Amino acid sequence: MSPLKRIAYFVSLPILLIIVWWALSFGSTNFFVPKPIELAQTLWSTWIGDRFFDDVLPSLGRLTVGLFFAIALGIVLGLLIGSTRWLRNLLEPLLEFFRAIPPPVLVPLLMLLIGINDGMKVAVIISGAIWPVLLNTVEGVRAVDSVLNDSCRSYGIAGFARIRYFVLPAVSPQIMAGVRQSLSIGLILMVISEMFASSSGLGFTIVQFQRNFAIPEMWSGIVVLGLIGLGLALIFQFVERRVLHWYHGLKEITHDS
Amino acid sequence: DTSAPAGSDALTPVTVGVIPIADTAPLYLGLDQGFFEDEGLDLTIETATGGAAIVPAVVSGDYQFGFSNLVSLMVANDKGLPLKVVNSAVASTGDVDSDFGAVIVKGDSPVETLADLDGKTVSGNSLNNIVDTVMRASIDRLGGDSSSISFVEIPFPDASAAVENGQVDAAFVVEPFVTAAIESGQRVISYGYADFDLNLDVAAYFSSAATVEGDTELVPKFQAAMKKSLEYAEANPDAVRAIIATYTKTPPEVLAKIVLPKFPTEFNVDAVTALGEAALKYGVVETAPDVSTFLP
Amino acid sequence: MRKQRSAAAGPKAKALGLGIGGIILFFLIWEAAPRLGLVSDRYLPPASEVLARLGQYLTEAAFWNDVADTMMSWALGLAIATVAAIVVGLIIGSSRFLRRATHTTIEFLRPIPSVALIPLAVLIFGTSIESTLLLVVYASFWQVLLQLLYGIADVDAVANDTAKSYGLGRLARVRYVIWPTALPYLMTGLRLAAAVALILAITAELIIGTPGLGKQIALTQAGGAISSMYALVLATGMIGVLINLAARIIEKRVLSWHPSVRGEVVL
Amino acid sequence: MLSVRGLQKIYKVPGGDVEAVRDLTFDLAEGELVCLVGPSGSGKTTLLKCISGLMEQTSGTVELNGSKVTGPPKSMAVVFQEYGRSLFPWMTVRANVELPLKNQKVPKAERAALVDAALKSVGLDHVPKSYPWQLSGGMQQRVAIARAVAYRPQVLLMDEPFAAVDAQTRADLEDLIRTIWKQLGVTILFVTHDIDESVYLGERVIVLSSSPTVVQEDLKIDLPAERDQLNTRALPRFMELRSHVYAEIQRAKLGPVTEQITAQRRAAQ
Amino acid sequence: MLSVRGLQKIYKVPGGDVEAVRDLTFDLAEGELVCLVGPSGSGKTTLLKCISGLMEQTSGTVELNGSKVTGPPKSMAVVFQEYGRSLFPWMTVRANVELPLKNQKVPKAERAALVDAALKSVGLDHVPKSYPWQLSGGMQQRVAIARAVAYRPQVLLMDEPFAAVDAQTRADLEDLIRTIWKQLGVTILFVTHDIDESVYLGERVIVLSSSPTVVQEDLKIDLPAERDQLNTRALPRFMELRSHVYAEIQRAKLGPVTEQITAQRRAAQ
Ligand SMILES: Nc1ncnc2c1ncn2[C@@H]1O[C@H](COP(=O)(O)OP(=O)(O)OP(=O)(O)O)[C@@H](O)[C@H]1O
Ligand SMILES: Nc1ncnc2c1ncn2[C@@H]1O[C@H](COP(=O)(O)OP(=O)(O)OP(=O)(O)O)[C@@H](O)[C@H]1O
Ligand SMILES: O=[N+]([O-])[O-]
Ligand SMILES: [Mg+2]
Ligand SMILES: [Mg+2]
Repeated sequence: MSPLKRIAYFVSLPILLIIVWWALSFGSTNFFVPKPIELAQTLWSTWIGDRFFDDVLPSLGRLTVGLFFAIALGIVLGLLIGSTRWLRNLLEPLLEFFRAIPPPVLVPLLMLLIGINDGMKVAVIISGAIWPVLLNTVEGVRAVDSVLNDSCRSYGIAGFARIRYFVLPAVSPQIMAGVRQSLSIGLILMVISEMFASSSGLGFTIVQFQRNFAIPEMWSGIVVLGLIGLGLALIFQFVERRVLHWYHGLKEITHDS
Repeated sequence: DTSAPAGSDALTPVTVGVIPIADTAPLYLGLDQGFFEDEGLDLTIETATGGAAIVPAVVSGDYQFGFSNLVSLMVANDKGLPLKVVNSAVASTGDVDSDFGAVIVKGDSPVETLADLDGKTVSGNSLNNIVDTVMRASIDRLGGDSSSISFVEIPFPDASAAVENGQVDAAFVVEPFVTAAIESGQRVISYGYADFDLNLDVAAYFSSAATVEGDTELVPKFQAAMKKSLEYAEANPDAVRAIIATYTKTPPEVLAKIVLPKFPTEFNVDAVTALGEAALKYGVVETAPDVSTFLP
Repeated sequence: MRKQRSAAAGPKAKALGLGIGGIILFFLIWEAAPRLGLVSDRYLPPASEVLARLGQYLTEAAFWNDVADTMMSWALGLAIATVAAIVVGLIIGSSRFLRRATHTTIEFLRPIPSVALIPLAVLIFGTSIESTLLLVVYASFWQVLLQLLYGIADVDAVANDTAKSYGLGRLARVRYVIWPTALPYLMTGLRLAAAVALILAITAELIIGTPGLGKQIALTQAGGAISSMYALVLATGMIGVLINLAARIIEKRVLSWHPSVRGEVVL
Repeated sequence: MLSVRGLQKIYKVPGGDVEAVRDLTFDLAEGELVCLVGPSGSGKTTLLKCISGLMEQTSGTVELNGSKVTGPPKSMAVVFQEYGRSLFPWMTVRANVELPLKNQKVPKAERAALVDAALKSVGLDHVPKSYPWQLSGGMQQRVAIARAVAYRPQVLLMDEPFAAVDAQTRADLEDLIRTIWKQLGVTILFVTHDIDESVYLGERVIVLSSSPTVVQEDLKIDLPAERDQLNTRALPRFMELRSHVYAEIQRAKLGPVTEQITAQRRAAQ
Repeated sequence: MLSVRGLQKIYKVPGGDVEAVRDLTFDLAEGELVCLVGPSGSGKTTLLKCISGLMEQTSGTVELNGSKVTGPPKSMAVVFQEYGRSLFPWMTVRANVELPLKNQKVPKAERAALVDAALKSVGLDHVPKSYPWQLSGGMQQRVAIARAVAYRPQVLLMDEPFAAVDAQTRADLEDLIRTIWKQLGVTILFVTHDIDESVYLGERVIVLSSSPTVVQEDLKIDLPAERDQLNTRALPRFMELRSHVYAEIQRAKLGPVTEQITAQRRAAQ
């Protein structure tokens, strides 16, 4: 696909939606409803400059660390739990228990146990972003192809080699689905982690704007979140195409988006 | 409610969004005592944890009135949000040795006064708001340097634990956490609101410009009922404690000991002016409110 | 037949036993932590105290009303999100054009935290259940949608060709080929979304103040009733466990043919 | 009825193109039964996919009843070489066979009769409630055949449909195909690696060269229309024909192999 | 070396049990090449899975070199009937063949030589960088064979390994197997549906009955050790033997069919 077409696909719908939004908000005087032009100006004036280095970058740093551990832990635990039935039976109710606890009550507990520091915020990110990877990995491991599994066993491919050459690649399509979910959930939890015991960060700033009725600024913060999400998705897509190229060939998926 | 008697259909339905804390006890008492009904108002009280839900609900007209701290209302006024302060709500006790809001430190902390906090970490429930504004003002008044302090946000319920674990050096908390902190061996170094002004209006009831203009009868009725409610509450602390027990989950043994705030019927204009100036000084607002138009 | 059934009940009972064992282990650690002074029991009461408080709650009608309110928002929100995500997912997923055209927008919208939408929700819907629903639906919609899109991409090329060659149209292929293939992914999406929906239902109640467990949690937090707060959190977690149990039962039924389920029965 | 003209298919793969089929031209008359043989990897499956409209050719045309094939035509059934993957694991054997009929809105009773007959004809009337993954390889393949048979197509494309069944079953299935062909007048293109089978079954045998593929030979099978496993295979003409096809395949395989390798090496660079 | 005693396998499925194999007893001496034939669904794959320790039998024992098989023994390679699913789609052809050797820590240079030789011997030296899903069915099957060959196992189990390749390739591969067998002294159990193939390849042919399965016949193939495609197949003794096996299979298929159906019906109730 030509680069031009690619760009067209990339921006068409967003532009269309912005126009619709602009038309709808044209006569609105509602304080809470943002307007595209105002928002664009605010976006620039609010986030370019000191705030980028003081709030956005540290948040992104924590997000990166949190996502890394969430994904790594999710995969490792997922492989263990997915391939060991007794472990799954032992841990599943417990994990499901923690999965259902809302971050606003989990955060004070983590604060108590970990303290008020970046570690706590990273833990909050992990506590939410791990689940899609973990669940997808567990389900993927449970569903590996039986003939492939037999091939491995009959050639004595066991232990780490089995994970490395068979299980991990076999589950990678599902892991990727989980990772993609984790990226945006991690971002959401980055915001939530900064709503407590914080004094800086992207999430903290957005909440400050919200509380202080700086509504266009608040929306601009949300746009920044969206843009970060988009950036993560692009990086992800790049990685996914390389990791899953065999899968896309096998499934006859043509990618050119 | 829906099963109201035939005669009550003359009542105007009115919803007030509040935070379920001791500060809003007069409203509950007024409902209980029929003060609102007397004014022709069919009062419904809705609760939320903060402004995130109450302010939009008032702006959209879903609620006619809301409860908020004064600095938040100053910020809203500063940002041009069409909110109107309609009634006083709660104020400090007038006693620097006993108030409903306090700065606490660990029992064995070397910190004795606000001035000792320089360079330390202090928490408040919400930054760039009333709590840190009054603390900064008092610290600087006492010769400390508030700009050397790093403030962090910790909700009131979690602040005492943070102090105990050494995660912060001091924390601003309100009742019932003041009593709980003292009981657990922590110390109060300042009753923050009273330290700022003996009779500081901390919060207020507000409405939206659209509601105020839409029904000119409504606000006076609400104000009349509120006046009776606040007076009743001020005169009957036992009734206040009793009613608090009905809408909060504070354990009864704690509730018996907490310090109740004052429930004034009029704003202390000087204190509000000073608060506005402090908010300006510490960058919370860009212009201090014009108290003559800001207050009702 | 009878023999078979009791043989099947063996591992099931064992699984249940292990699961309960895991939970008991957790409670023991929780009990020990404050008792050994690792954390102060004023901030984290021992498990026994919280369990006792929960036991008390279980006898109160008001508690069950709150549970019912929360579960109502949860079920409605999850149902709306799931149906919407399935419809949107099947439409987008089976068209390359739509997949490409919506990619940017979806990736932009997904990381927007539901909690940031609370003022907007209240502005539009007031503090009624619709506000809670909006948040629940917004958060859980993406989980189902994304899983479904990946599930649709998993359709076997030969199976799809087979369906095409026998004249199965787009709709028939969705029903007979795409849907069953995507179902395992969808089930995972549903399990993810079910927890997120519960979290958002409770968070929305907590912040907006609509009745339910979340509001009670907020009240106990604000009132310093720490054991009650943890008892409610415990209740939330247990609801999560029950939801997962239900999801697993559904999964056993609808995915009996799938290697993940059949692999567990055979051998 | 079916006309393939100058068909070419190049697979685009990262690292170079693979020309699977270079130039194929042949016709099938209505109601003909033609067998297609050719070396492994010569593009038989590729050709079938193009004919059935499942894959777009790089150049050339496929016409069915005078109109170009652009998508899978109705009234065509395909038995895929990858029989295992072509059965739906979430459906029972019966449901797999029934699905295309259901989709065609064939009335329930008629459907049931067709499915029963088809399953019986492939010797699988005892496992309708099993799932494909509970069956042996040969049984799975027979389910795929039953599905095609029950569908009563006008055109039937079969890609090595008997590869996984035993000799006796294979003979039975061969006779089944001839019977269906005669009774229903269906046009059949049958890919096989079994030379005897191609001669026994077909009215014509098309031999493909190895990749890049062209038609190497189009052989008329002048055996009597009534065939049976014992007598037909013993006919001297049968022997002649099979030897001829065998020689052709050997030629196909040996001939352009070097050309093929150099071509693919070129493509890979 | 390999001894199967009273082997029984019952598949437990919801809705009843399927007795795939009832009672199998036979032995393979070290370095023997035995072919296994039997009707579709008679349990050949099931048997191979039990021998290779991939599946637990319901009763009976499998012993390899005097010790019970409980898991997949080292030095045994299996070529699966479902060749398509037995290759790793995320690895190139070369990586697929190389993996078991890599896992055995065979030095790199030796590994490369083994892989090259194996790929060449199955005629796939031109596609090492392709992925399995870019190959035709027959090519995939040959990759699976190459993987087993490169592994140099002591025991080789092959489940219809030539089902998807053309006649000429098949003949070549048959000779390849005999060569390897003779050169390396490997013990081979070879499942096939091609009767000629079983006779041409094997030193013995074991014929299974249809399900529930027993050994119906264990036939010694008294053909000369040196075999070649043209002459051996023309021997009168070859003809005799193939007719014999054919008759046995026919008997196997016709014989207990009714019994089988009633048994499965019973099980299904
Ligand atoms: N998806 C693909 N990508 C790249 N090359 C492919 C693809 N599919 C097939 N080929 C190549 O096209 C050629 C023809 O393949 P095809 O499957 O049509 O052969 P075939 O005649 O059916 O062989 P067989 O008898 O072994 O089934 C082969 O060289 C194969 O490698
Ligand atoms: N997973 C399973 N569950 C239930 N039944 C099974 C399962 N696998 C095989 N069977 C049954 O066991 C019997 C033997 O199957 P098996 O695959 O061993 O046959 P086979 O001899 O290899 O046949 P083919 O020559 O067709 O490959 C069949 O009746 C089959 O239906
Ligand atoms: O969407 N969330 O706020 O979790
Ligand atoms: Mg093919
Ligand atoms: Mg088999």
